[in-house]
Amino acid sequence: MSELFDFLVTAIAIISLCLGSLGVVLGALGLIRLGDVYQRMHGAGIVDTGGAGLILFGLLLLSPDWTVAVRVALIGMLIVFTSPTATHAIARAATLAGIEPILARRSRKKPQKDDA
Amino acid sequence: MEPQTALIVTLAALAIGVFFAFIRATLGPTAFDRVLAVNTIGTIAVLVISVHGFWAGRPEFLDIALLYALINFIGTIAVLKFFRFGTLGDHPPRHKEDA
Amino acid sequence: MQDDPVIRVVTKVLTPAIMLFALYVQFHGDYGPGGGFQAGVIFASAFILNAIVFGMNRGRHVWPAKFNLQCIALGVILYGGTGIASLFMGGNFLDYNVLSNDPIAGQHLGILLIEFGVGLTVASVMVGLFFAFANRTQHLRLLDLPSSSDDGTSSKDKPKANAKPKAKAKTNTKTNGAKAKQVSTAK
Amino acid sequence: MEFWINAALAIILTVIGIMAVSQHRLFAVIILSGAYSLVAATWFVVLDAVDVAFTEAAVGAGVSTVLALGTLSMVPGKEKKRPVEALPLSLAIATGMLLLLAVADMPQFGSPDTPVQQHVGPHYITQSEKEIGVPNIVTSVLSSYRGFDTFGETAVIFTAAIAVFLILTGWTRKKIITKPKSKTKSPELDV
Repeated sequence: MSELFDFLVTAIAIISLCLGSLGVVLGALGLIRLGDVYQRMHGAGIVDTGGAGLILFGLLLLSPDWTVAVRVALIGMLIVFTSPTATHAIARAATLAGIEPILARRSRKKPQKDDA
Repeated sequence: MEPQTALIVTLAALAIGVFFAFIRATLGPTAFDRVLAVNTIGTIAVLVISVHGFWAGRPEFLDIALLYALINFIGTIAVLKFFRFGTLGDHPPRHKEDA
Repeated sequence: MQDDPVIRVVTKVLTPAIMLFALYVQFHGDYGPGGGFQAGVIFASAFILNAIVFGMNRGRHVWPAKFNLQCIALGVILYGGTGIASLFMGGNFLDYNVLSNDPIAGQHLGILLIEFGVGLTVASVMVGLFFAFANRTQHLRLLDLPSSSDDGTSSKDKPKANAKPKAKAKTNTKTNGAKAKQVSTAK
Repeated sequence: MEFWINAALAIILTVIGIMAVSQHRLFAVIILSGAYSLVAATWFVVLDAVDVAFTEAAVGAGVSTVLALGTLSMVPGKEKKRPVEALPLSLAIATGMLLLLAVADMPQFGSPDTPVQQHVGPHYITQSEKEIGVPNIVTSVLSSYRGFDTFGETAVIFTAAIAVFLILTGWTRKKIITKPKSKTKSPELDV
Protein backbone atom coordinates (compact mmCIF):
# COMPACT_ATOMS: atom_id res chain seq x y z
CA MET A 1 0.00 0.00 0.00
CA SER A 2 2.71 2.48 0.96
CA GLU A 3 4.68 1.53 -2.15
CA LEU A 4 1.71 2.63 -4.32
CA PHE A 5 1.46 5.82 -2.24
CA ASP A 6 5.14 6.62 -2.86
CA PHE A 7 4.69 5.98 -6.58
CA LEU A 8 1.70 8.33 -6.65
CA VAL A 9 3.57 11.06 -4.78
CA THR A 10 6.57 10.93 -7.13
CA ALA A 11 4.25 10.85 -10.15
CA ILE A 12 2.42 13.96 -8.98
CA ALA A 13 5.74 15.63 -8.20
CA ILE A 14 7.10 14.92 -11.67
CA ILE A 15 3.92 16.20 -13.33
CA SER A 16 3.92 19.40 -11.31
CA LEU A 17 7.65 19.91 -12.05
CA CYS A 18 7.02 19.61 -15.78
CA LEU A 19 3.97 21.90 -15.65
CA GLY A 20 5.98 24.39 -13.59
CA SER A 21 8.83 24.44 -16.07
CA LEU A 22 6.27 24.91 -18.85
CA GLY A 23 4.85 27.85 -16.88
CA VAL A 24 8.30 29.42 -16.55
CA VAL A 25 9.04 29.10 -20.28
CA LEU A 26 5.62 30.49 -21.25
CA GLY A 27 5.93 33.34 -18.75
CA ALA A 28 9.38 34.27 -20.02
CA LEU A 29 8.09 34.06 -23.60
CA GLY A 30 5.23 36.38 -22.59
CA LEU A 31 7.86 38.73 -21.17
CA ILE A 32 9.30 39.07 -24.66
CA ARG A 33 6.31 39.06 -26.95
CA LEU A 34 3.88 41.29 -25.07
CA GLY A 35 3.86 44.91 -26.21
CA ASP A 36 3.99 47.13 -23.18
CA VAL A 37 5.48 47.26 -19.65
CA TYR A 38 2.10 46.65 -18.11
CA GLN A 39 1.30 43.67 -20.37
CA ARG A 40 4.74 42.16 -19.73
CA MET A 41 3.95 42.14 -16.05
CA HIS A 42 1.39 39.42 -16.80
CA GLY A 43 4.24 37.37 -18.23
CA ALA A 44 6.37 37.99 -15.15
CA GLY A 45 3.35 37.07 -13.01
CA ILE A 46 2.97 33.72 -14.77
CA VAL A 47 6.64 32.97 -14.09
CA ASP A 48 6.20 33.79 -10.40
CA THR A 49 2.88 32.11 -9.61
CA GLY A 50 2.52 29.35 -12.21
CA GLY A 51 6.16 28.47 -12.72
CA ALA A 52 7.61 28.98 -9.25
CA GLY A 53 4.47 27.69 -7.49
CA LEU A 54 4.28 24.39 -9.35
CA ILE A 55 8.04 23.76 -9.30
CA LEU A 56 8.23 24.38 -5.55
CA PHE A 57 5.16 22.17 -5.02
CA GLY A 58 6.93 19.41 -6.93
CA LEU A 59 10.07 19.90 -4.84
CA LEU A 60 7.92 19.83 -1.72
CA LEU A 61 6.68 16.34 -2.65
CA LEU A 62 10.20 15.17 -3.51
CA SER A 63 11.80 16.43 -0.30
CA PRO A 64 13.32 13.58 1.79
CA ASP A 65 12.55 14.86 5.32
CA TRP A 66 10.46 17.53 6.96
CA THR A 67 13.31 20.05 7.50
CA VAL A 68 13.80 20.29 3.74
CA ALA A 69 10.03 20.49 3.17
CA VAL A 70 9.76 23.40 5.63
CA ARG A 71 12.46 25.32 3.78
CA VAL A 72 10.80 24.76 0.40
CA ALA A 73 7.46 25.91 1.86
CA LEU A 74 9.23 29.02 3.28
CA ILE A 75 10.71 29.85 -0.12
CA GLY A 76 7.27 29.44 -1.71
CA MET A 77 5.67 31.69 0.90
CA LEU A 78 8.40 34.33 0.48
CA ILE A 79 7.97 34.33 -3.31
CA VAL A 80 4.19 34.66 -2.89
CA PHE A 81 4.84 37.72 -0.67
CA THR A 82 7.61 39.49 -2.52
CA SER A 83 7.06 38.97 -6.25
CA PRO A 84 3.59 40.53 -6.58
CA THR A 85 4.75 43.43 -4.42
CA ALA A 86 7.79 44.00 -6.60
CA THR A 87 5.64 43.90 -9.75
CA HIS A 88 3.19 46.30 -8.11
CA ALA A 89 6.04 48.66 -7.22
CA ILE A 90 7.28 48.56 -10.83
CA ALA A 91 3.77 49.32 -12.14
CA ARG A 92 3.39 52.22 -9.70
CA ALA A 93 6.79 53.66 -10.56
CA ALA A 94 6.02 53.31 -14.28
CA THR A 95 2.70 55.15 -14.01
CA LEU A 96 4.25 57.91 -11.90
CA ALA A 97 7.03 58.22 -14.47
CA GLY A 98 4.22 58.88 -16.93
CA ILE A 99 4.34 55.78 -19.13
CA GLU A 100 0.89 55.36 -20.68
CA PRO A 101 -0.56 51.83 -20.96
CA ILE A 102 -1.59 50.89 -24.52
CA LEU A 103 -5.37 50.68 -24.20
CA ALA A 104 -7.66 48.53 -26.40
CA ARG A 105 -7.44 49.84 -29.99
CA ARG A 106 -10.69 48.44 -31.32
CA SER A 107 -13.21 49.79 -28.80
CA ARG A 108 -12.27 53.50 -29.09
CA LYS A 109 -9.86 55.72 -30.95
CA LYS A 110 -6.39 55.85 -29.37
CA PRO A 111 -6.13 59.19 -27.48
CA GLN A 112 -4.27 61.73 -29.64
CA LYS A 113 -0.88 62.73 -28.32
CA ASP A 114 -1.77 66.47 -28.03
CA ASP A 115 -4.76 66.04 -25.74
CA ALA A 116 -3.09 63.28 -23.65
CA MET B 1 10.68 9.02 -15.86
CA GLU B 2 12.36 9.20 -12.42
CA PRO B 3 12.64 12.41 -10.38
CA GLN B 4 16.23 12.98 -11.55
CA THR B 5 15.28 13.37 -15.21
CA ALA B 6 12.32 15.59 -14.27
CA LEU B 7 14.76 17.83 -12.35
CA ILE B 8 17.09 18.03 -15.34
CA VAL B 9 14.15 18.90 -17.63
CA THR B 10 13.18 21.65 -15.17
CA LEU B 11 16.78 22.96 -15.12
CA ALA B 12 16.76 23.11 -18.92
CA ALA B 13 13.41 24.96 -18.94
CA LEU B 14 14.73 27.42 -16.34
CA ALA B 15 17.81 28.03 -18.52
CA ILE B 16 15.51 28.87 -21.46
CA GLY B 17 13.53 31.17 -19.16
CA VAL B 18 16.69 33.01 -18.11
CA PHE B 19 17.67 33.35 -21.76
CA PHE B 20 14.30 34.91 -22.69
CA ALA B 21 14.36 37.25 -19.69
CA PHE B 22 17.92 38.28 -20.59
CA ILE B 23 16.73 39.19 -24.11
CA ARG B 24 14.03 41.40 -22.61
CA ALA B 25 16.61 42.96 -20.26
CA THR B 26 18.83 44.00 -23.16
CA LEU B 27 16.02 45.03 -25.55
CA GLY B 28 13.68 46.68 -23.08
CA PRO B 29 12.94 50.28 -24.30
CA THR B 30 12.10 51.80 -20.92
CA ALA B 31 14.07 51.26 -17.72
CA PHE B 32 11.08 49.57 -16.08
CA ASP B 33 11.20 46.71 -18.61
CA ARG B 34 14.76 46.12 -17.49
CA VAL B 35 13.85 46.15 -13.80
CA LEU B 36 11.02 43.71 -14.52
CA ALA B 37 13.35 41.42 -16.50
CA VAL B 38 16.03 41.50 -13.78
CA ASN B 39 13.37 40.72 -11.17
CA THR B 40 12.24 37.70 -13.21
CA ILE B 41 15.86 36.57 -13.64
CA GLY B 42 16.18 36.75 -9.84
CA THR B 43 13.12 34.58 -9.28
CA ILE B 44 14.36 32.06 -11.84
CA ALA B 45 17.78 32.08 -10.13
CA VAL B 46 16.03 31.12 -6.89
CA LEU B 47 14.39 28.20 -8.68
CA VAL B 48 17.68 27.15 -10.33
CA ILE B 49 19.47 27.01 -6.97
CA SER B 50 16.62 25.03 -5.36
CA VAL B 51 16.30 22.53 -8.22
CA HIS B 52 20.09 22.12 -8.43
CA GLY B 53 20.15 21.51 -4.67
CA PHE B 54 17.57 18.72 -5.07
CA TRP B 55 19.27 17.27 -8.13
CA ALA B 56 22.69 17.17 -6.42
CA GLY B 57 21.10 15.79 -3.24
CA ARG B 58 22.37 18.69 -1.10
CA PRO B 59 19.39 20.39 0.66
CA GLU B 60 21.58 23.12 2.27
CA PHE B 61 21.25 25.13 -0.92
CA LEU B 62 17.66 25.99 0.04
CA ASP B 63 18.99 28.54 2.56
CA ILE B 64 20.83 30.29 -0.27
CA ALA B 65 17.67 30.20 -2.42
CA LEU B 66 15.64 31.72 0.42
CA LEU B 67 18.30 34.40 0.94
CA TYR B 68 18.40 35.22 -2.74
CA ALA B 69 14.61 35.59 -3.00
CA LEU B 70 14.95 38.14 -0.18
CA ILE B 71 17.88 40.02 -1.73
CA ASN B 72 16.05 40.16 -5.06
CA PHE B 73 13.10 41.94 -3.44
CA ILE B 74 15.28 44.46 -1.56
CA GLY B 75 17.32 45.19 -4.70
CA THR B 76 14.22 45.82 -6.80
CA ILE B 77 12.72 48.16 -4.19
CA ALA B 78 16.02 50.08 -3.89
CA VAL B 79 16.34 50.46 -7.67
CA LEU B 80 12.74 51.65 -7.99
CA LYS B 81 13.20 54.19 -5.20
CA PHE B 82 16.36 55.38 -6.92
CA PHE B 83 14.47 55.77 -10.22
CA ARG B 84 11.70 57.81 -8.67
CA PHE B 85 13.51 60.00 -6.17
CA GLY B 86 17.04 59.97 -7.57
CA THR B 87 18.36 59.06 -4.14
CA LEU B 88 17.81 56.48 -1.42
CA GLY B 89 17.75 59.18 1.23
CA ASP B 90 14.89 61.59 2.00
CA HIS B 91 16.30 64.71 0.36
CA PRO B 92 16.60 65.36 -3.39
CA PRO B 93 20.13 64.67 -4.65
CA ARG B 94 22.54 67.61 -4.75
CA HIS B 95 23.84 66.56 -8.13
CA LYS B 96 21.12 67.12 -10.68
CA GLU B 97 22.48 65.56 -13.91
CA ASP B 98 20.32 62.54 -14.76
CA ALA B 99 19.71 61.18 -11.33
CA MET C 1 8.15 55.16 -1.56
CA GLN C 2 6.55 56.08 1.77
CA ASP C 3 3.21 56.90 0.21
CA ASP C 4 2.66 53.45 -1.33
CA PRO C 5 0.45 51.47 1.07
CA VAL C 6 1.15 48.05 -0.49
CA ILE C 7 4.91 48.26 -0.01
CA ARG C 8 4.49 49.63 3.50
CA VAL C 9 2.28 46.72 4.56
CA VAL C 10 4.49 44.07 2.96
CA THR C 11 7.61 45.59 4.54
CA LYS C 12 5.91 45.61 7.92
CA VAL C 13 5.10 41.91 7.45
CA LEU C 14 8.52 40.98 6.03
CA THR C 15 10.89 42.77 8.42
CA PRO C 16 10.34 40.42 11.40
CA ALA C 17 10.57 37.42 9.05
CA ILE C 18 13.93 38.67 7.73
CA MET C 19 15.27 39.15 11.25
CA LEU C 20 14.06 35.68 12.23
CA PHE C 21 15.82 34.24 9.18
CA ALA C 22 18.99 36.13 10.18
CA LEU C 23 18.87 34.62 13.69
CA TYR C 24 18.22 31.17 12.16
CA VAL C 25 21.30 31.60 9.95
CA GLN C 26 23.27 32.79 12.96
CA PHE C 27 22.56 29.88 15.28
CA HIS C 28 22.34 27.34 12.48
CA GLY C 29 26.00 27.98 11.67
CA ASP C 30 27.09 24.89 13.57
CA TYR C 31 25.12 22.44 11.45
CA GLY C 32 24.80 24.05 8.01
CA PRO C 33 25.96 26.99 5.98
CA GLY C 34 25.87 30.32 7.75
CA GLY C 35 27.41 31.94 10.77
CA GLY C 36 28.11 35.34 12.24
CA PHE C 37 29.09 37.21 9.12
CA GLN C 38 26.21 36.18 6.83
CA ALA C 39 23.68 36.58 9.65
CA GLY C 40 24.92 40.10 10.34
CA VAL C 41 24.47 41.09 6.71
CA ILE C 42 20.93 39.68 6.57
CA PHE C 43 20.05 41.38 9.85
CA ALA C 44 21.31 44.67 8.42
CA SER C 45 19.32 44.19 5.19
CA ALA C 46 16.13 44.11 7.29
CA PHE C 47 16.97 47.57 8.67
CA ILE C 48 18.01 48.82 5.23
CA LEU C 49 14.69 47.69 3.71
CA ASN C 50 12.89 49.46 6.54
CA ALA C 51 14.88 52.65 6.00
CA ILE C 52 14.32 52.62 2.23
CA VAL C 53 10.57 52.14 2.50
CA PHE C 54 9.73 54.18 5.61
CA GLY C 55 12.27 56.98 5.10
CA MET C 56 15.59 57.75 6.68
CA ASN C 57 14.29 59.54 9.80
CA ARG C 58 12.05 56.61 10.74
CA GLY C 59 14.95 54.23 9.99
CA ARG C 60 17.32 56.28 12.13
CA HIS C 61 14.67 56.42 14.82
CA VAL C 62 14.57 52.61 14.96
CA TRP C 63 18.34 52.26 15.50
CA PRO C 64 19.77 55.61 16.74
CA ALA C 65 23.24 56.68 15.63
CA LYS C 66 24.81 56.54 19.08
CA PHE C 67 23.50 53.05 19.83
CA ASN C 68 24.62 51.92 16.40
CA LEU C 69 28.24 52.90 17.18
CA GLN C 70 28.03 51.31 20.59
CA CYS C 71 26.87 48.04 19.01
CA ILE C 72 29.89 48.00 16.70
CA ALA C 73 32.16 48.19 19.72
CA LEU C 74 29.98 45.79 21.70
CA GLY C 75 30.45 43.01 19.15
CA VAL C 76 34.23 43.22 19.31
CA ILE C 77 34.15 43.45 23.12
CA LEU C 78 31.95 40.33 23.23
CA TYR C 79 34.46 38.45 21.08
CA GLY C 80 37.49 39.62 23.09
CA GLY C 81 35.58 39.12 26.36
CA THR C 82 35.04 35.45 25.59
CA GLY C 83 38.79 35.14 25.03
CA ILE C 84 39.58 36.91 28.30
CA ALA C 85 36.98 34.77 30.11
CA SER C 86 38.74 31.59 28.97
CA LEU C 87 41.97 33.18 30.24
CA PHE C 88 40.46 33.66 33.67
CA MET C 89 39.19 30.10 33.73
CA GLY C 90 42.68 28.74 33.29
CA GLY C 91 42.85 28.09 29.52
CA ASN C 92 44.86 30.26 27.18
CA PHE C 93 43.34 33.13 25.17
CA LEU C 94 40.29 32.08 23.12
CA ASP C 95 40.56 28.42 24.23
CA TYR C 96 36.92 27.47 24.76
CA ASN C 97 37.50 24.08 26.40
CA VAL C 98 37.58 25.64 29.84
CA LEU C 99 34.45 27.73 29.39
CA SER C 100 32.15 25.07 30.96
CA ASN C 101 32.53 21.74 32.71
CA ASP C 102 33.27 19.45 29.74
CA PRO C 103 35.29 20.58 26.67
CA ILE C 104 32.65 19.87 24.00
CA ALA C 105 30.01 21.98 25.78
CA GLY C 106 32.68 24.65 26.31
CA GLN C 107 33.45 24.67 22.58
CA HIS C 108 29.75 24.99 21.67
CA LEU C 109 29.28 27.87 24.11
CA GLY C 110 32.44 29.62 22.95
CA ILE C 111 31.57 29.33 19.26
CA LEU C 112 28.02 30.51 19.93
CA LEU C 113 29.28 33.62 21.78
CA ILE C 114 31.89 34.71 19.27
CA GLU C 115 29.58 34.08 16.29
CA PHE C 116 27.06 36.33 18.01
CA GLY C 117 29.81 38.95 18.52
CA VAL C 118 30.79 38.83 14.84
CA GLY C 119 27.11 39.02 13.79
CA LEU C 120 26.46 42.03 16.00
CA THR C 121 29.51 43.90 14.70
CA VAL C 122 28.81 43.19 11.03
CA ALA C 123 25.11 44.08 11.29
CA SER C 124 25.74 47.43 12.98
CA VAL C 125 28.62 48.26 10.59
CA MET C 126 26.43 47.62 7.54
CA VAL C 127 23.52 49.66 8.94
CA GLY C 128 25.89 52.49 9.96
CA LEU C 129 27.46 52.51 6.50
CA PHE C 130 24.08 52.61 4.80
CA PHE C 131 22.92 55.58 6.87
CA ALA C 132 26.28 57.31 6.45
CA PHE C 133 25.98 57.01 2.66
CA ALA C 134 22.26 57.57 2.10
CA ASN C 135 22.00 60.37 4.66
CA ARG C 136 24.84 62.36 3.11
CA THR C 137 22.54 64.87 1.41
CA GLN C 138 20.76 65.68 4.68
CA HIS C 139 24.10 65.93 6.49
CA LEU C 140 25.56 68.35 3.89
CA ARG C 141 22.40 70.44 4.07
CA LEU C 142 22.77 70.80 7.82
CA LEU C 143 26.45 71.61 7.56
CA ASP C 144 25.42 74.06 4.78
CA LEU C 145 28.34 72.90 2.62
CA PRO C 146 28.08 73.18 -1.18
CA SER C 147 28.37 69.58 -2.40
CA SER C 148 31.21 68.69 -4.71
CA SER C 149 29.59 70.06 -7.92
CA ASP C 150 26.51 72.09 -7.00
CA ASP C 151 25.44 73.05 -10.54
CA GLY C 152 21.78 72.45 -9.82
CA THR C 153 20.55 75.38 -11.89
CA SER C 154 22.13 74.50 -15.23
CA SER C 155 20.57 71.06 -15.66
CA LYS C 156 17.10 72.11 -14.60
CA ASP C 157 15.78 72.83 -18.08
CA LYS C 158 16.80 69.55 -19.82
CA PRO C 159 15.60 66.65 -17.62
CA LYS C 160 16.46 63.24 -19.15
CA ALA C 161 13.56 60.79 -19.74
CA ASN C 162 15.33 58.03 -17.75
CA ALA C 163 18.76 56.81 -16.89
CA LYS C 164 18.65 54.05 -19.48
CA PRO C 165 19.58 54.64 -23.16
CA LYS C 166 17.84 57.52 -24.81
CA ALA C 167 15.45 55.36 -26.97
CA LYS C 168 12.66 57.91 -27.44
CA ALA C 169 9.57 55.60 -27.47
CA LYS C 170 6.46 57.57 -28.57
CA THR C 171 5.05 57.44 -25.02
CA ASN C 172 8.09 59.23 -23.70
CA THR C 173 7.07 62.70 -24.86
CA LYS C 174 4.64 62.67 -21.94
CA THR C 175 7.43 61.34 -19.68
CA ASN C 176 9.53 64.47 -20.30
CA GLY C 177 6.61 66.64 -19.21
CA ALA C 178 6.00 64.54 -16.11
CA LYS C 179 9.73 64.30 -15.30
CA ALA C 180 10.18 68.10 -15.61
CA LYS C 181 7.25 68.72 -13.26
CA GLN C 182 8.62 66.09 -10.88
CA VAL C 183 12.14 67.54 -10.93
CA SER C 184 10.91 71.08 -10.24
CA THR C 185 8.59 70.02 -7.41
CA ALA C 186 11.29 67.85 -5.82
CA LYS C 187 13.83 70.80 -5.83
CA MET D 1 28.13 17.57 -17.32
CA GLU D 2 29.85 19.36 -14.42
CA PHE D 3 32.57 20.67 -16.74
CA TRP D 4 30.04 22.26 -19.10
CA ILE D 5 28.25 24.05 -16.28
CA ASN D 6 31.55 25.43 -15.01
CA ALA D 7 32.60 26.51 -18.51
CA ALA D 8 29.26 28.22 -19.18
CA LEU D 9 29.37 30.09 -15.86
CA ALA D 10 32.99 31.14 -16.45
CA ILE D 11 32.08 32.59 -19.85
CA ILE D 12 29.06 34.43 -18.45
CA LEU D 13 31.24 35.81 -15.65
CA THR D 14 33.87 37.20 -18.06
CA VAL D 15 31.19 38.66 -20.37
CA ILE D 16 29.54 40.48 -17.47
CA GLY D 17 32.96 41.68 -16.29
CA ILE D 18 33.85 43.10 -19.71
CA MET D 19 30.42 44.74 -20.00
CA ALA D 20 30.82 46.31 -16.56
CA VAL D 21 34.26 47.69 -17.39
CA SER D 22 33.22 49.10 -20.76
CA GLN D 23 30.06 50.69 -19.33
CA HIS D 24 30.22 54.42 -18.48
CA ARG D 25 26.86 54.98 -16.81
CA LEU D 26 27.50 54.37 -13.12
CA PHE D 27 23.98 53.07 -12.51
CA ALA D 28 24.43 50.30 -15.11
CA VAL D 29 27.83 49.46 -13.60
CA ILE D 30 26.24 48.94 -10.17
CA ILE D 31 23.54 46.66 -11.57
CA LEU D 32 26.14 44.70 -13.57
CA SER D 33 28.26 44.23 -10.44
CA GLY D 34 25.13 42.88 -8.71
CA ALA D 35 24.64 40.44 -11.62
CA TYR D 36 28.35 39.52 -11.41
CA SER D 37 27.94 38.61 -7.73
CA LEU D 38 24.84 36.55 -8.56
CA VAL D 39 26.68 34.50 -11.19
CA ALA D 40 29.68 34.10 -8.85
CA ALA D 41 27.35 32.91 -6.05
CA THR D 42 25.73 30.42 -8.45
CA TRP D 43 29.17 29.18 -9.47
CA PHE D 44 30.15 28.66 -5.82
CA VAL D 45 26.92 26.69 -5.39
CA VAL D 46 27.86 24.46 -8.32
CA LEU D 47 31.38 24.06 -6.86
CA ASP D 48 29.82 22.88 -3.57
CA ALA D 49 31.26 25.79 -1.56
CA VAL D 50 28.08 26.54 0.36
CA ASP D 51 29.34 29.07 2.93
CA VAL D 52 31.18 31.15 0.33
CA ALA D 53 28.10 31.14 -1.91
CA PHE D 54 26.04 32.32 1.05
CA THR D 55 28.38 35.21 1.80
CA GLU D 56 28.75 36.15 -1.87
CA ALA D 57 24.99 36.24 -2.38
CA ALA D 58 24.33 38.19 0.82
CA VAL D 59 27.15 40.73 0.49
CA GLY D 60 27.87 40.93 -3.21
CA ALA D 61 24.40 40.88 -4.69
CA GLY D 62 22.58 42.41 -1.75
CA VAL D 63 24.21 44.94 0.48
CA SER D 64 26.93 46.30 -1.78
CA THR D 65 24.42 47.06 -4.55
CA VAL D 66 22.23 49.00 -2.12
CA LEU D 67 25.21 50.82 -0.57
CA ALA D 68 26.49 51.82 -4.01
CA LEU D 69 23.02 53.03 -4.97
CA GLY D 70 22.97 55.06 -1.77
CA THR D 71 26.07 56.94 -2.87
CA LEU D 72 25.02 57.38 -6.48
CA SER D 73 22.94 60.47 -5.70
CA MET D 74 26.07 62.34 -4.66
CA VAL D 75 28.06 61.78 -7.84
CA PRO D 76 27.34 62.71 -11.47
CA GLY D 77 25.68 59.91 -13.43
CA LYS D 78 28.49 59.43 -15.93
CA GLU D 79 32.08 58.37 -15.37
CA LYS D 80 34.49 61.12 -16.47
CA LYS D 81 36.42 60.14 -19.59
CA ARG D 82 40.13 59.80 -18.86
CA PRO D 83 42.69 59.08 -21.59
CA VAL D 84 44.41 55.71 -21.15
CA GLU D 85 48.04 56.57 -20.20
CA ALA D 86 50.76 54.24 -21.51
CA LEU D 87 52.68 53.61 -18.28
CA PRO D 88 49.87 52.30 -16.03
CA LEU D 89 48.49 50.20 -18.89
CA SER D 90 51.84 48.53 -19.54
CA LEU D 91 52.37 47.98 -15.79
CA ALA D 92 48.98 46.33 -15.51
CA ILE D 93 49.62 44.08 -18.51
CA ALA D 94 53.09 43.15 -17.14
CA THR D 95 51.68 42.12 -13.76
CA GLY D 96 48.95 40.19 -15.56
CA MET D 97 51.55 38.27 -17.52
CA LEU D 98 53.52 37.53 -14.33
CA LEU D 99 50.38 36.19 -12.63
CA LEU D 100 49.56 34.01 -15.62
CA LEU D 101 53.12 32.67 -15.46
CA ALA D 102 52.67 31.84 -11.78
CA VAL D 103 49.33 30.14 -12.42
CA ALA D 104 51.04 27.80 -14.88
CA ASP D 105 52.90 25.83 -12.20
CA MET D 106 50.23 25.85 -9.52
CA PRO D 107 49.08 22.33 -8.54
CA GLN D 108 46.06 20.91 -10.39
CA PHE D 109 42.79 22.30 -9.02
CA GLY D 110 41.84 20.41 -5.85
CA SER D 111 44.46 17.67 -6.12
CA PRO D 112 44.94 16.03 -2.66
CA ASP D 113 48.74 15.62 -2.67
CA THR D 114 49.65 19.31 -2.49
CA PRO D 115 51.52 20.54 0.62
CA VAL D 116 48.56 22.74 1.57
CA GLN D 117 46.30 19.70 1.95
CA GLN D 118 48.95 17.64 3.79
CA HIS D 119 50.07 20.08 6.45
CA VAL D 120 47.23 20.78 8.91
CA GLY D 121 44.12 19.96 6.92
CA PRO D 122 43.85 16.22 7.68
CA HIS D 123 44.14 16.90 11.44
CA TYR D 124 41.23 19.34 11.30
CA ILE D 125 39.06 17.05 9.21
CA THR D 126 39.63 13.95 11.35
CA GLN D 127 39.85 15.51 14.83
CA SER D 128 37.22 18.23 14.46
CA GLU D 129 34.37 15.92 15.45
CA LYS D 130 36.10 14.70 18.62
CA GLU D 131 37.71 17.94 19.76
CA ILE D 132 34.96 20.42 19.00
CA GLY D 133 31.87 18.38 18.19
CA VAL D 134 30.52 20.88 15.65
CA PRO D 135 29.27 19.02 12.52
CA ASN D 136 30.03 21.94 10.18
CA ILE D 137 33.86 21.76 9.86
CA VAL D 138 33.96 25.21 8.21
CA THR D 139 32.49 26.82 11.32
CA SER D 140 34.67 24.78 13.66
CA VAL D 141 37.86 25.79 11.81
CA LEU D 142 36.71 29.38 11.37
CA SER D 143 35.80 30.09 14.96
CA SER D 144 37.67 27.58 17.07
CA TYR D 145 40.91 26.41 15.46
CA ARG D 146 41.39 29.80 13.81
CA GLY D 147 39.53 31.83 16.45
CA PHE D 148 42.33 34.34 16.99
CA ASP D 149 42.48 35.10 13.27
CA THR D 150 38.71 35.69 13.10
CA PHE D 151 39.12 37.99 16.10
CA GLY D 152 41.57 39.97 13.96
CA GLU D 153 39.05 40.06 11.10
CA THR D 154 36.35 41.42 13.41
CA ALA D 155 38.79 44.09 14.64
CA VAL D 156 39.53 44.97 10.98
CA ILE D 157 35.81 45.41 10.24
CA PHE D 158 35.54 47.56 13.36
CA THR D 159 38.41 49.88 12.39
CA ALA D 160 37.22 50.14 8.79
CA ALA D 161 33.77 51.22 9.93
CA ILE D 162 35.16 53.79 12.36
CA ALA D 163 37.39 55.19 9.61
CA VAL D 164 34.41 55.58 7.25
CA PHE D 165 32.33 57.31 9.90
CA LEU D 166 35.20 59.66 10.78
CA ILE D 167 35.53 60.71 7.15
CA LEU D 168 31.86 60.87 6.23
CA THR D 169 30.22 62.45 9.21
CA GLY D 170 32.67 65.27 9.56
CA TRP D 171 34.12 64.68 13.01
CA THR D 172 37.34 65.95 11.56
CA ARG D 173 35.80 69.07 9.99
CA LYS D 174 35.60 72.15 12.18
CA LYS D 175 32.06 72.74 13.39
CA ILE D 176 30.17 74.97 10.90
CA ILE D 177 26.73 74.68 12.47
CA THR D 178 26.38 78.06 14.23
CA LYS D 179 22.60 78.07 14.87
CA PRO D 180 20.76 74.72 14.67
CA LYS D 181 18.70 74.73 11.42
CA SER D 182 15.88 72.47 12.44
CA LYS D 183 14.15 72.85 15.75
CA THR D 184 15.26 69.39 16.85
CA LYS D 185 18.66 69.08 18.60
CA SER D 186 21.26 69.54 15.87
CA PRO D 187 22.61 66.04 15.30
CA GLU D 188 26.30 66.60 16.08
CA LEU D 189 26.74 62.88 15.53
CA ASP D 190 24.74 62.26 12.39
CA VAL D 191 25.95 58.85 11.27
